[in-house]
Amino acid sequence: MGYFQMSRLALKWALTKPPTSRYPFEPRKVIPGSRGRLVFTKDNCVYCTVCAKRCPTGALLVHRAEKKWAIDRLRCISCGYCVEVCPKKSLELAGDHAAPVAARAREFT
Amino acid sequence: MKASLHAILYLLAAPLIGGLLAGWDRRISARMQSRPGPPVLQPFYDVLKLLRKENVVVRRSQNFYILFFLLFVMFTGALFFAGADLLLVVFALTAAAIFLVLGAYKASSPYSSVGAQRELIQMMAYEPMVLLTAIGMYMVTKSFQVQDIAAHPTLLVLALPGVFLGFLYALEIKFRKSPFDLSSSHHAHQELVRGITTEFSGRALAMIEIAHWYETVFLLGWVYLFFASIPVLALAACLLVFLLVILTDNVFARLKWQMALRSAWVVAIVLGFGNVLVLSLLPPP
Amino acid sequence: MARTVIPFGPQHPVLPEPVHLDLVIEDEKVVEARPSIGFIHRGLEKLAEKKDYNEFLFVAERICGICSAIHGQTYCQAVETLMNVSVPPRAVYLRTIWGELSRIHSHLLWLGLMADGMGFENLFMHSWRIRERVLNIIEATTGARVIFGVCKVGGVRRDIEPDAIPGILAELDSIEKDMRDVTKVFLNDKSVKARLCGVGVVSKQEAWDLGAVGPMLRASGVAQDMRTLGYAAFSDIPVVPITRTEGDCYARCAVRCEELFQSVEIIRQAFNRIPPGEIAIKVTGNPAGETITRTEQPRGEVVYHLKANGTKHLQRFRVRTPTFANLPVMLKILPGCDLADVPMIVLTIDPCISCTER
Amino acid sequence: MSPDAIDIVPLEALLERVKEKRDRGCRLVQISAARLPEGVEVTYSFDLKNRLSNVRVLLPDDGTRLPSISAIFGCAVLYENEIQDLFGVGIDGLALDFKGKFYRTTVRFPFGSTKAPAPPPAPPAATAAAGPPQNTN
Repeated sequence: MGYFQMSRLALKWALTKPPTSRYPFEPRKVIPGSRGRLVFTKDNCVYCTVCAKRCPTGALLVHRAEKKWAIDRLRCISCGYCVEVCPKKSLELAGDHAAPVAARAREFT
Repeated sequence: MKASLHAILYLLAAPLIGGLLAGWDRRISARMQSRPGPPVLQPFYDVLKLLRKENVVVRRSQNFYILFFLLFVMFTGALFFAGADLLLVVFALTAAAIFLVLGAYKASSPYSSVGAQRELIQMMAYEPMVLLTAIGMYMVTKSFQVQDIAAHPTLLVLALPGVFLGFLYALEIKFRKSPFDLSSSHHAHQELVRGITTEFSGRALAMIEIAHWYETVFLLGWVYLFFASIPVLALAACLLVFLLVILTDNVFARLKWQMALRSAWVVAIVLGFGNVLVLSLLPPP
Repeated sequence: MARTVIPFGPQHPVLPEPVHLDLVIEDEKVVEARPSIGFIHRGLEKLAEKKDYNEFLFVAERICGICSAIHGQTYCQAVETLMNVSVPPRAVYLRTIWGELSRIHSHLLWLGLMADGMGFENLFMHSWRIRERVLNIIEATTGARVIFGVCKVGGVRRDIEPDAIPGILAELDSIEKDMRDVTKVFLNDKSVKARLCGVGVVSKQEAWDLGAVGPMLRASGVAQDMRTLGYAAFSDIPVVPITRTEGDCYARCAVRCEELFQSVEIIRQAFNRIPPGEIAIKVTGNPAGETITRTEQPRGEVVYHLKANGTKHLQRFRVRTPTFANLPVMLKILPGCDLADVPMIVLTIDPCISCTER
Repeated sequence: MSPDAIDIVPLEALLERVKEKRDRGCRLVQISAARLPEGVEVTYSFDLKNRLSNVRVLLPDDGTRLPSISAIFGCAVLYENEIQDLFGVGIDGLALDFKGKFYRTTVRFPFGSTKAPAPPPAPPAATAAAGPPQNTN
C-alpha cells in the first residue's frame, strides 16, 4: 500500500518515550570533550596577552600592567584557539556552557 | 423542551470538549513525532492569551465576518443537537464557512486571499459528500430530522457503509488537517504562511479557534448518528474516528488542491453515490 | 485571469533564509519569479584583509552553519596547497570522516525541511531526531555540534581515540537503521510522491548549461562529484557518484537519500583504514601564490579561489558556494509550476543563502 | 591547480575564448575578481570532465568596462552582478542587471571601483556597521 507508509513509525513512537528532554527543568547532559565555557585559572598566568591577540573575535582583553584578564561571553565562540596558544596552560574549555547573558560586558578576573 | 435543552447543553459543553480534544490531538501528534508535546490544556491557554492580545487588523470589518462565522458555527451545531432538519444543518454550515472566506478576502492579503480560494475549493470538494450523507440517512430512516435519525432502531452504518467511509473522507477535509491542510494549517510552514487565517490576530483568531472546537464536536456528533442505536458503540466510534484523523494527519504530506478535489469527488461518487444507488434499487424492507 | 503577486521571503516560514521572490501567479500557476537576494551580505571575503591566514580559518568555517566542516577543510586544503604542506595521513582521514558526518547531518536537515515544506510534520520531526544523534557523535568527537572547528592549516586539532571507534561505529549502525525507516517513507509514500514526482524537471543539458552542481546536477543524470577528484582520503576510498535520470524534485530527494548511506559506508571504510600517527604538522611561513580548490559539499561543488602574496594576510579570498551556482536553475524552473510546488523547487536546490552571500 | 592552467587573454579576445569553451561543452564553474594595484583581475573558470581551465582578463583602473558573457553562459549573470556590486566594474550587455541592488552592502563597492571616483556620500551608518573596534592588535 502506497499510502500510510509512515504509520508504523508514528505508532511505534506514540508508544515509546520521547527522546527529547525538558531542557530548562532537566539539565543538559554534558558530552565529554565538548567545547563549552572558557575557564581562566589565574595562578599561572603571566599576562603575556597572546590569547587576546590571537582571539579571532576579540572577546578577550588582557591588561599586562594591572594584571587583569577579561572575557566578553557574547563574543566568545569557544573555538579553543586561545587554549592552544596559551604558554602557561591557564586557559581551558569546560564541557558545560556559560550561563546566558543579555548584554555585552566584560567579566574581569 | 428536550430539544432546546440539548442545544443549550451543546453551546455550553462543546467548547470544553472541543478544546480538550484539541489538546489531546496536540499531545498524541507530538508523541507520534517523538516529542512530549504541550500540556493538554494548552489550547485553552492559547485562546485565553489570544483574547488578551492587541487586535491588529488590515480592515476593521474583517473581524465582523469572523464574529458571524463563530455565531453560524454555533447555530449549526445547536440546530443539529436540537434535532432539526439535517439539510438545514448542512446549509447553515456552508453559510458559516462562507463568512470565514469573506473575512479572509476582506483582509486583502495575497496569502489569505489565495487561502480563501483554496477554502472554496475544499468546500466544493466536501459539500457533495456531506449532502449525500444526509440523503443516505434519509433513505434509511425516511426522515431528515436529526431526532428521528437518532431514534432509528437500526445501526445506520450497516446500511450505509459506503456513505460512512465517504463521510470520513469529507471529515478529513473539514478538519483542515494533513493531507487537506491546504487552505490553512495548524502550523505556519506552508507556502501561504497560514493561508486563510494569516491576517487574523487577537480576539478574531481566538474566535476562529473556538469555532473549530464547536465544529469538532458537531462533526463527531454526526459520526455518532451512524451508530446512534447503540450509544456505547457510537461513543467508541467517535473516539476511533478522532484517533484516525490524528493518525492521517501525521502520515500524509499535504496534497495539492487539484488532487484534493479530484479524490474527494471520486470518493463521493464511488462510495457515497454508489451506496445511495444500491439503497434505492433494493426493495423496501 | 487574475494576477496576484505573492511575496515569498525574505522572511517566510517555508524557508527561513533571506531570499526574496516575487511570485506572479495566475490562479495558482506561477508565471514569473523575480528574485532579489543580498539582504545579509556580511563581507567575509573582505575580512581576509584584516585577519591573518590562521585566524581566517574561523571566518571560513562560519560562512555557513551547516556545511561548516567542509568549508574549514577546503580552506585548509587551499592554504596547504599554497604553502606546499603535506598533511599527515591520519589527519586526512579524520577530515574525511568529519566531512562525511557533516554530509549526513546536512542531508538529514534538508530531508526534514523538505518534509516540512510539503506539510509532513511527522517525517520532519523524525528526520531531525536522527540528525540529533549524528550531532551527538560530532559533539563527542569534535567538541561542537555545528561549527566543528577541528581543521587547522597543517592538520586537525583533535584526534579520535582508537577505543572510541567501536562505539561510534555501533551508533552509526543504529543511525543507519533509523535512516532506512525514514528514507523509505520519502521514497515510497504515495502522498510524498504525489508532491515530488514530475515537479521542477531539469534536463541533463539544461542543468549542465546553467552550471548546476551537486545533487541538483546528479539528479539530472550527470555523474559529477568532486570527491572523485581524490582530495583528502578519497584517493584511497573510491566514490561512485549517485545519479538519477528523472531530474525532478523526487530524483533530487532520492539522490540525497542514497548519499546518506554512501556517506555511512565511507565513514566505515575510513575507520577501517585510518593509519596511526601524527595529526598535525607545524606550519611556518606565509602563503604565496594562487590556487583554485574544489571540494564536494553536501550541497555540491564549492570553489575556493585564493591569492596570496607572501604576507600573513591573503590577498584575495573568494568562495563560490554551491547554492550560488544552483540559483540560476531554480529561477529557470520556477515559472510554470504551481504555487504549491514553489517550496519544493526552492528547497530541492538546498538553498543556503548565508553561504551564497558570504 | 597548476598556475599554467590560467590563460591570460586581452579583453577583446574574452568573448571569443568563452564561446570556444562553450562550444567544447564546458560548464561555467565560477567567475572571480581580485583587486590588484593596477586594476581588477577577472578569472573565469570552466570545467570539463572534472578538469579545470581558466581564462583571465585584466581591467585597468581607468573605467574600462567588462563585456558580459551572459549571452553565452546564462548563469554568468549572478557572478557578473556580484562583481559589479563589489568591485565597481561596469559591465556591458548584462542579461539581467540588478543595477547595484544585488548585494545591499552598506559600503558601496567594498573592493574599490574601476570607475572614476564619484561615490555617493557614505551614510554615517556605514562606519558603525563595520562593527565595534576590535581590541586585538
